[in-house]
Amino acid sequence: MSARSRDTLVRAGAPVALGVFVLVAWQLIVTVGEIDDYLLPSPLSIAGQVVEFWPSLVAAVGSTGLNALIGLVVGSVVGVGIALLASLSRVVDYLSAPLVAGLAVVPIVALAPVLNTMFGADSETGRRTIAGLAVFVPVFINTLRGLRQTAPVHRDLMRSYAAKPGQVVRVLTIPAARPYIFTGIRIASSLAVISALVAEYFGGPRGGLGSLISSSAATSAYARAWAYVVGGIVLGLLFFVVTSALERLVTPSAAFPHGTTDSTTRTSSTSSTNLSNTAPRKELT
Amino acid sequence: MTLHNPSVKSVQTTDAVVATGVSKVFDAAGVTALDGVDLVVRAGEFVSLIGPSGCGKSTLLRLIADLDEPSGGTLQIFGKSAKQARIDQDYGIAFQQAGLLPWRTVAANIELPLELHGFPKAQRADRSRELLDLVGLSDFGQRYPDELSGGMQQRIAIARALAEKPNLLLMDEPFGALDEMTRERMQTELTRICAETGAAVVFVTHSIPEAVFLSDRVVVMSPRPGRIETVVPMALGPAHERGDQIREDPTFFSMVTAVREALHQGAPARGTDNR
Amino acid sequence: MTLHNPSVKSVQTTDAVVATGVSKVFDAAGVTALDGVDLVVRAGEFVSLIGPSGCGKSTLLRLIADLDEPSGGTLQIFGKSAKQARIDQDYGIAFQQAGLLPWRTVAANIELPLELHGFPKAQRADRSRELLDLVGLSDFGQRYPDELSGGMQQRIAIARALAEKPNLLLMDEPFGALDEMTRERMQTELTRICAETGAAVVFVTHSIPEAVFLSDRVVVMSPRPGRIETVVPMALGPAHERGDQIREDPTFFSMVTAVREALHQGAPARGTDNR
Amino acid sequence: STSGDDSGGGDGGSDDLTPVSLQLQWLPQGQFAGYYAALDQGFFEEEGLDVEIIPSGGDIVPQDALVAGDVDYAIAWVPKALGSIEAGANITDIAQIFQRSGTLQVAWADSGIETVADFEGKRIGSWGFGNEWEIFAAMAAEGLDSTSVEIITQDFNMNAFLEGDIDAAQAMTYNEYAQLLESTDPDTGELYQPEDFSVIDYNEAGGAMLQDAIWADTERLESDEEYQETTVAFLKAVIKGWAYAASDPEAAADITINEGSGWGLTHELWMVNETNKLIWPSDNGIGIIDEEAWNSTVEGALSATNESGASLITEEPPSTAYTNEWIQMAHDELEGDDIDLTGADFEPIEVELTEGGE
Amino acid sequence: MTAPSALDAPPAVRPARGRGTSPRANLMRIGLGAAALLGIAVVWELYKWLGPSDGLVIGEARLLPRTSDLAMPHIPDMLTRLFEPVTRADGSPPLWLEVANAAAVTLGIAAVGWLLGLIVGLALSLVMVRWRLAESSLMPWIVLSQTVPLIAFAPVVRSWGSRIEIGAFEWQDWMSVALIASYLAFFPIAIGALRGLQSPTAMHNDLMKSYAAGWWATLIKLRLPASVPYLLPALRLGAANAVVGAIVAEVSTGLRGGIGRMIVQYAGQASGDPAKSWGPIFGAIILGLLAAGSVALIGGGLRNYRRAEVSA
Ligand SMILES: Nc1ncnc2c1ncn2[C@@H]1O[C@H](COP(=O)(O)OP(=O)(O)OP(=O)(O)O)[C@@H](O)[C@H]1O
Ligand SMILES: Nc1ncnc2c1ncn2[C@@H]1O[C@H](COP(=O)(O)OP(=O)(O)OP(=O)(O)O)[C@@H](O)[C@H]1O
Ligand SMILES: [Mg+2]
Ligand SMILES: [Mg+2]
Repeated sequence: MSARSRDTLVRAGAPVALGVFVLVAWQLIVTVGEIDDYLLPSPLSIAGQVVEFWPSLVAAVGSTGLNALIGLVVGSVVGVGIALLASLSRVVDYLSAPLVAGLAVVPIVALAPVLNTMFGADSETGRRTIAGLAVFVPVFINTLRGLRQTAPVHRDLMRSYAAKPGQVVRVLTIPAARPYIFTGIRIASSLAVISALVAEYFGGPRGGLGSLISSSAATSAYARAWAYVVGGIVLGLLFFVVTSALERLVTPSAAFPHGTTDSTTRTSSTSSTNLSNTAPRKELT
Repeated sequence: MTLHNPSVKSVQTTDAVVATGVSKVFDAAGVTALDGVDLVVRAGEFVSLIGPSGCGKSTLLRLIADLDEPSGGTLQIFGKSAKQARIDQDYGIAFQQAGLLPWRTVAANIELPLELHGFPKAQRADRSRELLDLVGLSDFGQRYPDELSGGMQQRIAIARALAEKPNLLLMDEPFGALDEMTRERMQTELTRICAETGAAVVFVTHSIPEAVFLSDRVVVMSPRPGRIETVVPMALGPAHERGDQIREDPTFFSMVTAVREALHQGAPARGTDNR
Repeated sequence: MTLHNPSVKSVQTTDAVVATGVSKVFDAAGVTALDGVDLVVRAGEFVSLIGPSGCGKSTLLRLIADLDEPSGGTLQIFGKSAKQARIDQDYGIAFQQAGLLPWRTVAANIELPLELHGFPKAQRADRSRELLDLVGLSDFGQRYPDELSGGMQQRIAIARALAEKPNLLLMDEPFGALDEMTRERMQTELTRICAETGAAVVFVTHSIPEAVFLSDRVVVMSPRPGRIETVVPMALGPAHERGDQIREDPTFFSMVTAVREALHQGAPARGTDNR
Repeated sequence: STSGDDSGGGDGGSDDLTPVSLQLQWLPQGQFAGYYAALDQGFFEEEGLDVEIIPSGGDIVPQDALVAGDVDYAIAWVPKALGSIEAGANITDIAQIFQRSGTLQVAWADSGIETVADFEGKRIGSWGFGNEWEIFAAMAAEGLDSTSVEIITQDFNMNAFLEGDIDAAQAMTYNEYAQLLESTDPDTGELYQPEDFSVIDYNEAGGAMLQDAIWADTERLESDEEYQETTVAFLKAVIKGWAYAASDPEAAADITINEGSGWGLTHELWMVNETNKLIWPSDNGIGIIDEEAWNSTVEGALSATNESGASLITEEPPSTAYTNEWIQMAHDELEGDDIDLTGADFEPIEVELTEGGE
Repeated sequence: MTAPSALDAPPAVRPARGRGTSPRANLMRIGLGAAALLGIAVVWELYKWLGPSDGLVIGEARLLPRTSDLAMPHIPDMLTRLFEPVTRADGSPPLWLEVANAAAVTLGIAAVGWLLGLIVGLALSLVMVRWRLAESSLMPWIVLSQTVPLIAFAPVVRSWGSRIEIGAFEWQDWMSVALIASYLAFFPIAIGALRGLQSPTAMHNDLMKSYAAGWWATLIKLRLPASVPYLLPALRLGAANAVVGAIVAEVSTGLRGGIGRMIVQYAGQASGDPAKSWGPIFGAIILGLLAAGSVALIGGGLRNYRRAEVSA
């Protein structure tokens, strides 16, 4: 047991230790090297700016965060919806496949200027559309993959129960796809934040993180720019952590970990029947 | 809605399965999996299908279950079409993989077919308790499948197949993934369960001792195109009286030998088939 | 570098495996997998390990192969430490899954260990041709594993294990994933190969008939903590003389019974272990 | 100057030229016609300089490029540079090319926005990237809080204004204002006319700040004699360039178009002409920094706060922030030549705008 | 801004034999793909025709776009604009040529960024495979790195880079752009390579151990080949990310000649020439497809390493 808890301690502690080390080294380099804030702001002066501009930082995080959130929600809903249609109809599948494949490799931010004109520069809709498009791709791809995860044995079972199509979707397809859907949303979460933020560079209402970063940098107020960057990082992290938690919640093997190696929990070595592991295990966590 | 309508299901005078000249061609692959199969499984009878890999055992079972459609011949399940029998839930089915839904508790897995067919909650709970007792896993109803061993999962799958008290049980290598000792234990248990429910069973297996131990008749199939080679009748006495000691009985060994020989007759000479 | 140095490897006077009081505790899980295991496998001898799932068969095999380290006791492979034996490539190993590398041709898979140990190309090609002959797959050298059936893949895995002419073959349920008929054929083939190479074999299996058919001695293990329960000596005559007909021989059945009983003695009463 | 002798040597002369780089603050266009004209007409070469003009755009900060040592001189607006100086940049304004601010705030004629005071509660466009400070300074002068308006980032086109997303758009006289006049009024099918708009000129409304200036590295100016010489030579060539642009705007527009300006012909000509108006006439002489204008720029920068509560600068800039020393030397050296340093006779031309500026 | 989604699940298994691979199915696939593009164009024009001219505004938010020619030029206009000269100046090349040139510049920079990302990503994944501690300490930061808005870095990278001058080597501005492109590209590659390098089963690792093969031998004979099916989609995503990174970095460092600059520049002229600003956008789209497509070609050469995808 102690070995196990030591292991988790190392896993959680190592990144924190690395982070602290980098921060301290950064501060030392700036302090000892007497590097001007102008060239490289130190962590402490960035922290000072965070404190000084706290209200506007919070407002900016709120504004960019709202855009990202709306993009995430709308993009996810649309992504799941179209994926559902594509899993049910081969025509929809074939129609959407090339578009999504294209969308996946196309620089969506390039659309920012024209979207701003289309939706109006006083409107956040253009940015939200960018975020939504960026979110749509991974959610769609993962959902579709998830919807195709139903094992043949389960499909046979449903048929043997003479289950109606609606019942199959409710009882089998959606639950099997759920971990995949949330994996897609988790991946999309940081994309939503970055896209919403980058889109601010191409116009629209001010007050978000992106526009404040650029206007701070324009007068060489780099420590302040970094303070807003920190806001962006925190926002991205927040999205990531929340969506990761959601993902864990719906992934069966994570919800019910093999806490023990007690004989009752271990399947025989010849058995490959343990289907619970069909849920995707993530590389990112 | 009641779980069991004796007037319809219990009094079975017709045969469980009647296959006449059944054949199956997989067009896309150009494979003739079954060719002119005739088979009758009487009500309450335990019939095993045995044969080399790819001879069409699973295909035949899937045709009976109406999971696939035959290319030729006719199939009657309790005197109805296979499709009707499926819709009426005349059979229960179990596969090599237990195929439990990992996001449902064990009890909810057993109740799944009942839920799909609209049985009220209380009745479902009763039935799953009953079935958990039957397979000896009463304490595990609220666990999740991945907390169970392979053998336990397979017992749950059998319980699920029995949920609607079918008069026909279709099983495709249900013990194939278990280790030998667990397997023997499961076999003994299955004979007991069959004796209790009185259901007919069509059982696919690769193991000769298993087929011999369980069956009233063993159907030996030959490969490509799948045909019934021989039917070897067993004589180990009534199912519920078969105990572990039978496995050491000379009759048992002689039947094993009989099936082995039937099997090897149909099999091609060593070396030509490289599987 | 030559493939085979007769002065070193062929004249084996020492025992292949000598385990004395070997035990293994998995600290992290707090599981005692093996406890005080004593076992001697003589050169050229075929020994099977059988026992219920989780009794430590694979663990013991892995200790012999130096894939894990024992927590207590000593292990000697041909008089050396397990580690030295591994480095000297004194053994070949095969698992339940063939574990061929899918991106290599069959021949390249067989040659993998030789390649790793720096044998020249021509010699590697000769040896793989030889081994493909031995396992009866001469025509398949340039194919890729996914073009082969499960049984053929397993034969390639055995050929690979034999690549460096080891005097000891370690096999962990190598036929576990094959169907019964293929399995019997593979068993016959393995006895022939063993007779030809004269290697000692430690063979893990779940199947009693398989253990009986193949072995000179069957080691029956008991679970938790894994111990050697009984050692049942077999007497089916020299390996290369064993044919399929032996499987229908009364001696065969009596030995199956003997192993079954040894196994059930060690196993807990039905119902307490729910596997 | 000795440059005449050098270039007389023939083709091999370029080896003797001093390499100089100049960082612009935007893409090549008529706004920078004087520099490109100096390059094209060989004025730099005459002064012994081999000049590379580096365009910019986006959020590149010219004064940062200067501080980083990427370039020798940079063109930047004074307020932005003041911010950089307070952040630690050690740079000096050595020539104030634009004597006036070219920034307008344009609203529709019927919008009721006539003065900065009318901004309150309106959607006010700005490009961001530090171009917003004049607005805040003008509002501060009116006693308006920066939070009393909604600031919207404009694209570098006038679509947002034309589509009605913003009530008053920021526009440079030489560029965006022309874009409006090049657009078709959908109601009439004709081009928009000046009377369709209500134009607020920050020079009149207050808040105007000094714009395009040439910045040099303070430290090098103090200690590096070669740099000092180069600076004077450079300024001389620039003066000649701008004089050329004033005298022949058509030719200057052709030069910038050839240098990669993406604008149409009439738009480019308009831009050169309007830029000339910001430079000429120059009462003290081109490039001389007017102390009063400087002080009012500093005052505006001190008083303005943006919507996040940040102000451009919090204290007076150091005395090194500007100097007339070098531009004066350039003037002195050019005295004998036939160049009008004040542009007393300057007459802008009339440019007829066409649809799309083509 | 593309997704590392393909990395999250094991490599896609090709459709089962006998389904969807027949020539007819392929034809249908291509046909419907083209139909999808056409469909978008039709929806665009239909909406432009029928939609409310000021879009759909509910409360504060405009939910549907405006239909004016300024906001939504006709698709034929966008296409014909491609073949008209960039400006009215004499000898001005057609727009498409200008766009193609810019795209080529960006593609070159993105390719360098991709290569750099490949090197860094592979190096990181190797370190993480080698040392577990490295994995647990680096992984969260690698994930975190992608939540950092890279634009914030662009001016910094540029100004730092300009200080680098080693002998004859002098830092060029395009290198800053390539560096930022690699910042986006390395992520999917590092993740994909790590998953791929860790994909060999315990049995394969045991096998290599039984051959007394060292870490490097195991890497070369087992881990690297096994990682191919994971690496290929990762490389494709890396390429797409490199393109995005290059475009965004061009905008924010002000590098000229590439498509990013062109997007901003033409957007500035959109009031007078709305169709023109779509030119570089089409260019960017083609660029993304081209980059991902050329990486897909690499996959063709590594077919044998992807057999597991078929047979698994
Ligand atoms: N869906 C299918 N499409 C094409 N061919 C199929 C399909 N299902 C089965 N076959 C073919 O039909 C034949 C019989 O298959 P089947 O699965 O019934 O054999 P089996 O006796 O159950 O074998 P095993 O013992 O390996 O389970 C095989 O040759 C197989 O390749
Ligand atoms: N790496 C490990 N960490 C912790 N416990 C382990 C490990 N490997 C095996 N065990 C435990 O050791 C015991 C013996 O395992 P082992 O795999 O040797 O059994 P086995 O006899 O091979 O079983 P099977 O027949 O299922 O293959 C089991 O209880 C198992 O849980
Ligand atoms: Mg089958
Ligand atoms: Mg084992």
